[in-house]
Amino acid sequence: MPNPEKKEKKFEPKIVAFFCNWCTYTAADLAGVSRLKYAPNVRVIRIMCSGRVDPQFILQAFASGADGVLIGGCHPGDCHYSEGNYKMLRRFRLLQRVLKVLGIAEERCRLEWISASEGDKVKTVINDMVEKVRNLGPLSIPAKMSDIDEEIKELEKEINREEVPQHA
Amino acid sequence: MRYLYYPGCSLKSTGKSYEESLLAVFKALKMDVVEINDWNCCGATAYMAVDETKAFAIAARNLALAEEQFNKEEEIHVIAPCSACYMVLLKTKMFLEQNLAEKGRIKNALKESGLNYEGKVKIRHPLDVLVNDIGVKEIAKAVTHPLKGVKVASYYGCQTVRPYSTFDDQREPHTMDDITAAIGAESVDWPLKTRCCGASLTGTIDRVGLPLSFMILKEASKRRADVVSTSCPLCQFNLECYQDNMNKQFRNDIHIGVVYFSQLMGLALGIDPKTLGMNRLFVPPENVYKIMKGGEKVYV
Amino acid sequence: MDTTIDVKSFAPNGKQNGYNGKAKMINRKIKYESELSSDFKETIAELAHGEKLYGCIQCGTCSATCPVSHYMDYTPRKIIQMVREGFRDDVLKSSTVWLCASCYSCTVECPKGIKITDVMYALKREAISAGYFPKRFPTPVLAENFFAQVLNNGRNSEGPLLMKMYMKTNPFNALKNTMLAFRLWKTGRLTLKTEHTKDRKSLKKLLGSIDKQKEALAK
Amino acid sequence: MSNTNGNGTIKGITPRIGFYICHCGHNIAAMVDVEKVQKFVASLPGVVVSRDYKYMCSDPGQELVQKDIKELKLNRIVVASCSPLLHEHTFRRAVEKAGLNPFFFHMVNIRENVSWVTDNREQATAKANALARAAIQRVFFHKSLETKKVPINPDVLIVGGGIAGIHAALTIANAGKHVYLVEREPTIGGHMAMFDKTFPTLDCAACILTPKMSSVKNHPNITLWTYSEVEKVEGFVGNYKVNIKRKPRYVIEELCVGCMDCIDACIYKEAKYPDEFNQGLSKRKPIYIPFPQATPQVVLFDPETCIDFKSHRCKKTCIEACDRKAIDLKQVPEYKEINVGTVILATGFKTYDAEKSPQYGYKKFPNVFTSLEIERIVNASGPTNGEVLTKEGNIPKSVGIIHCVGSRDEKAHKWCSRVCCMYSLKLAHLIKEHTGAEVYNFYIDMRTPGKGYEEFYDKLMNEGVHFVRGRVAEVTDWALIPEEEHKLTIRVEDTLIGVVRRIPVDMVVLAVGMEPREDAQDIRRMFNISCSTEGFFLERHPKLAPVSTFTDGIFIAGGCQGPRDIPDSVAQAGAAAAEALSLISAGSIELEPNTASIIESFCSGCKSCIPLCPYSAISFNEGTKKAVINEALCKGCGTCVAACPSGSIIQNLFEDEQIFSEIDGLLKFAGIELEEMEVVNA
Repeated sequence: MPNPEKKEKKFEPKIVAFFCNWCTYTAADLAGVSRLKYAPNVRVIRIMCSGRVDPQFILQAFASGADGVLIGGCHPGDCHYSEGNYKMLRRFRLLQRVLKVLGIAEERCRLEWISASEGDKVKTVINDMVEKVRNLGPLSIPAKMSDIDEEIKELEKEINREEVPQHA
Repeated sequence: MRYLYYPGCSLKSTGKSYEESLLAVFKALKMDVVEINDWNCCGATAYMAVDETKAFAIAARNLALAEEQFNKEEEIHVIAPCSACYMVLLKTKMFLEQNLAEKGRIKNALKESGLNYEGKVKIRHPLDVLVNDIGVKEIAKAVTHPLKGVKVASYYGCQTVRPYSTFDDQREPHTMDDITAAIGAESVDWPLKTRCCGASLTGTIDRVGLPLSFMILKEASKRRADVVSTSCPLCQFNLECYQDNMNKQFRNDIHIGVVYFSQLMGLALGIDPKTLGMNRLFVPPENVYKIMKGGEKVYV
Repeated sequence: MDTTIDVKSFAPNGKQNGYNGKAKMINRKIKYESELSSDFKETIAELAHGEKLYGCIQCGTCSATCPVSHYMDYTPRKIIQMVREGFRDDVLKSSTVWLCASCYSCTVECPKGIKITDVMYALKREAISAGYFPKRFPTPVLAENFFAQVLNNGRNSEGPLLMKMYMKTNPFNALKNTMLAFRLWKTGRLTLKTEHTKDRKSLKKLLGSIDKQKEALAK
Repeated sequence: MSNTNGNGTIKGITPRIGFYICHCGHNIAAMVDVEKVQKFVASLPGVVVSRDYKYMCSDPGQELVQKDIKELKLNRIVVASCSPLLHEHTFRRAVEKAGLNPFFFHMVNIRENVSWVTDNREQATAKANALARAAIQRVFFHKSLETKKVPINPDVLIVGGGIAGIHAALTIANAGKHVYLVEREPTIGGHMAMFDKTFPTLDCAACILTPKMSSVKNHPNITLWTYSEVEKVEGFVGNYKVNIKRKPRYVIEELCVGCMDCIDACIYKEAKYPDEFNQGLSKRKPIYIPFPQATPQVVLFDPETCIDFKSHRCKKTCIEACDRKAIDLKQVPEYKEINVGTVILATGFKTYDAEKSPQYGYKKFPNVFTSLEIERIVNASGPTNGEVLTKEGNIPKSVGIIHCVGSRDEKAHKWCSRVCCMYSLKLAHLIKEHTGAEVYNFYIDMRTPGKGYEEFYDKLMNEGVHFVRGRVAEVTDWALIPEEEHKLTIRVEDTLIGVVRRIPVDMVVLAVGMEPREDAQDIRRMFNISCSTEGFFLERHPKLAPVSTFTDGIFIAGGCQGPRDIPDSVAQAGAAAAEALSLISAGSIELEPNTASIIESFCSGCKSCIPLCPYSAISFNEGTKKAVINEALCKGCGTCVAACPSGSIIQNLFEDEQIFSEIDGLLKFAGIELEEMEVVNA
């Protein structure tokens, strides 16, 4: 039951963010304490280390309707767990190739190093990403998936129809 | 490397000897330098005071002309010897990089007049090119008449090193002193290297401008400089041509040569003084000539 | 806002305990909030491309480093504070903006990164468009004439330009400098001929297009 | 991929969720429509009760939760309030008190992440709804967990032997715990030992510091290692393993009694190398003791300048002079390995390099000094025996003190260094006392907040010191009038008058600010803590945890955390010592049970997780051909979990299912998008 009035509004992208507990989540807290205002489109999931971000999380977020995914970790060399952020970076590079194949624009998935003291960077990164994703428009994978589902159903029906006479 | 050359209005009139000496030096150092076709005024400081967009537009036209002329080059190096032109062109380039809306407007306007601007131009000051591209070693090698014993007060003025240029220190510049050393002369250590000469005020409100020029010359002669070396046509004009007015107004007897650094370079490279425009000077640098001939210098 | 009271009116014979009535005046200075323009600081910040001027700590480095601040009626530091607080008329009428020689010392030295020279340019433009500049003050006249010359010819011709400026501001000055002009002419450094670019149409088009775009933007 | 079914039962568990949203006074309620969120959550499956309350963290707020747990038999609790970094522990404890395992609790951050950063009430409420929904969905998958306790090694490492390190060391040692105090320089004392007097009381710095220095040296509970550096740190709170390098002094510390006979005997009869302690204003020999009260009282060699190290052809008169045979020119670095439970970093600060502000002419004009140089010059045991003289040897008639050199300047440091106004006043007083000169203070703003500080300023004004409000543009030898000849002229706008002044002086003092040490970043990495943007060590909370860091068991004190004066450094050092002692007294610390473990039946034995673990917590069991995680070593980063191709590693508190359901909840719930849900509920 979508509200027709709401559809006319400017497209508001939904962005899921994974912030590491020690640097970026703390920076986001600092942004809050400093009352920096930024776009409300990003919803944060706290994890202990950016190394915990499984590529599946990112794919799942897109599949569930996210228009963008942001990962925030400590700067290289600053990881609370020595090098979880490097591991994430390696995985991220691979994932970007996969996303390209899937037709998901590079700007929709972003990895940023934000240290605990960089509250203002949280603001600029989020605002910048929201703006870029807004320009890209909705990704709406769930809708596309259901379209594909419909198509598959139609195809199945057709196949069944064609197959019926043979069995008859 | 090929260079384009943007003379600006002053180098065609009051600063004629700057152009003459600079081109002679470039030639002596075997540099490939071509003047920009049909360039227009950079807008200087006055234009900025009236209409900013137009000021940037006319300056940008020169950048576009440079790109048109050197369309095959990846990076186009434009030498702008006049401090004001150098600063204005640099400012324009930086401003257009930072303000995309304004850049769009100016690009549109350029398109209407049949030009295009991509941003491939690099604005270079001759001091920058000579010290960083050619190198003081090469310059020293080319010297045939080292100016041994000549004490030079390097006067950079304001806009050569401020506020956008990065080729030299903004507070303690040294490129001109490097060249002074390369041609065998001696630099005077003095605190007024970048102090304002009064710029257009010397001509417009002489009550304010003239003392500024006077203080600079007085300090230079107090520190026993034989000659003041400049890199700006307006500085050279203010410091040299108003010496009579200064002496009258401040009841003094200042008499010190104010030349372009390129003129000193030219003398050291053995270029004939007339080619360097030395004949156009109001106050010939007598001490330099005397020392070059092996005579004793005289301080007035 | 400033009311000047002649001291003489207090003293029967024009003198008061060694007070020379002619030389000393009592000036009344007060500013009412209603006289100020609250949006002036935003206007100037926009024109000068920077809100950094809001962060001025009034340290006076600009004034101390300025080669001409001792001639200004308000030092550059005061100008920044006056802009921030909306003293529009006083700022635009001041001699300060016209004395700025654009040497950029203040911009380089400012500990808060305020582009003071650009603020001065913004104030010059604002003063010209508000018609506030002193009529016989040479700097704005030079600026306007320079502007017109480049608009018409593409290049600036120093000789004719200076002549025009002197004629408009102080014809006596032109006479004073005749000797200088003669020597420049003799050494080949001055022509009274007007310089211009070959392709004057292209420049006209360029500037015309800017005007058009600006009009469109205003709409 | 939704994990709920219609009636909210998952895998046979029926969650009974309690949801509580906090107003936090106006902090949240002003931007988030808390009532709307409360009603929205009430409609979600599994939610038994949904309430909003003014202050959830208050006692009545916590009691509300506890009452509901008991009466409504809740088995999951979600609180939407501030950051979990602030109050997660508070609520977990409350939940535990009510008899529920604390890990059935989850916290939603709608203050730092929503109300404080959003300026549109409608959007803020929608964001809060989404975050709350994600949490509700997440807690379905929460499990009962046990916390792990680790014992705390009672020994403490203190890095840095300035006043902060000294005070912290004495506090802990007096409490009966053992302290290792490691100092890089050959002596403890730090910057304070260089000062002449302290403001505002004008106590002699050495008189109040040296007794503390010798107490450190003689304390049975303190192991003092000077001329030593920390090289490596491993481990975690309660049990850090630290490697320390003791640089060779070429003098056996235990044998040397500090008689200095060797120094007299050195074949260099004249001292000719710049003395570090006196800022290079005096000279020392290749064998030296930094200053008379240096602690320990042990001489050392400077191999850079000693002839024997350069040519091996010295007569070694020093060795002959030492009757205790303490000199050993073949000494090599000594390496120590210690185990400590907690660490206090008091590594101090550095003064701004005045050469970076060339307009003030430091190093260009001989009579321009830094404040630290003047501290030595006015000191009776300093290079001039306390006589304030210009380089020409004259008593200055006028002295200018320039404030804020390197501070409040975008080209140098943006921050105010906090101490310069006060020490400039102190130096003004001392210079005036020593010379009778006219003293000018050039300041931007006078900052004297502290006990007795404003009174000191008042005293100085009455002493006749000049105060000119204006930042100096330039110190120059450019004389415009005869009075300025052979002097340094200061050009400044007297901003209170609005006039530019030129003031000729004989001597200029630059009040240099405080900045982080060059190697602060290396130290930070070694101890796994953070730095603020300026480069000072970052505290856990600027107000509530000013000496703690984000790494448990590591505390900070003194100038390494930011510019501060002596009383503040001492107070911080005491606080850091108390924090360390409180951990030691507790004997053990509870760790988050967020460790990883392997589901053996799923593990394929691919070994890809093993090299990923930075703590070597994963090993391979050759018998079962499966990986094994040692939970005692695991720190809970989850990197191995994300990398396991067979999905056989789970991380407590961050299980895949929990995060998947959280992602899902952020975007949709049971396949329905938020906007649509709101319409349904309306």
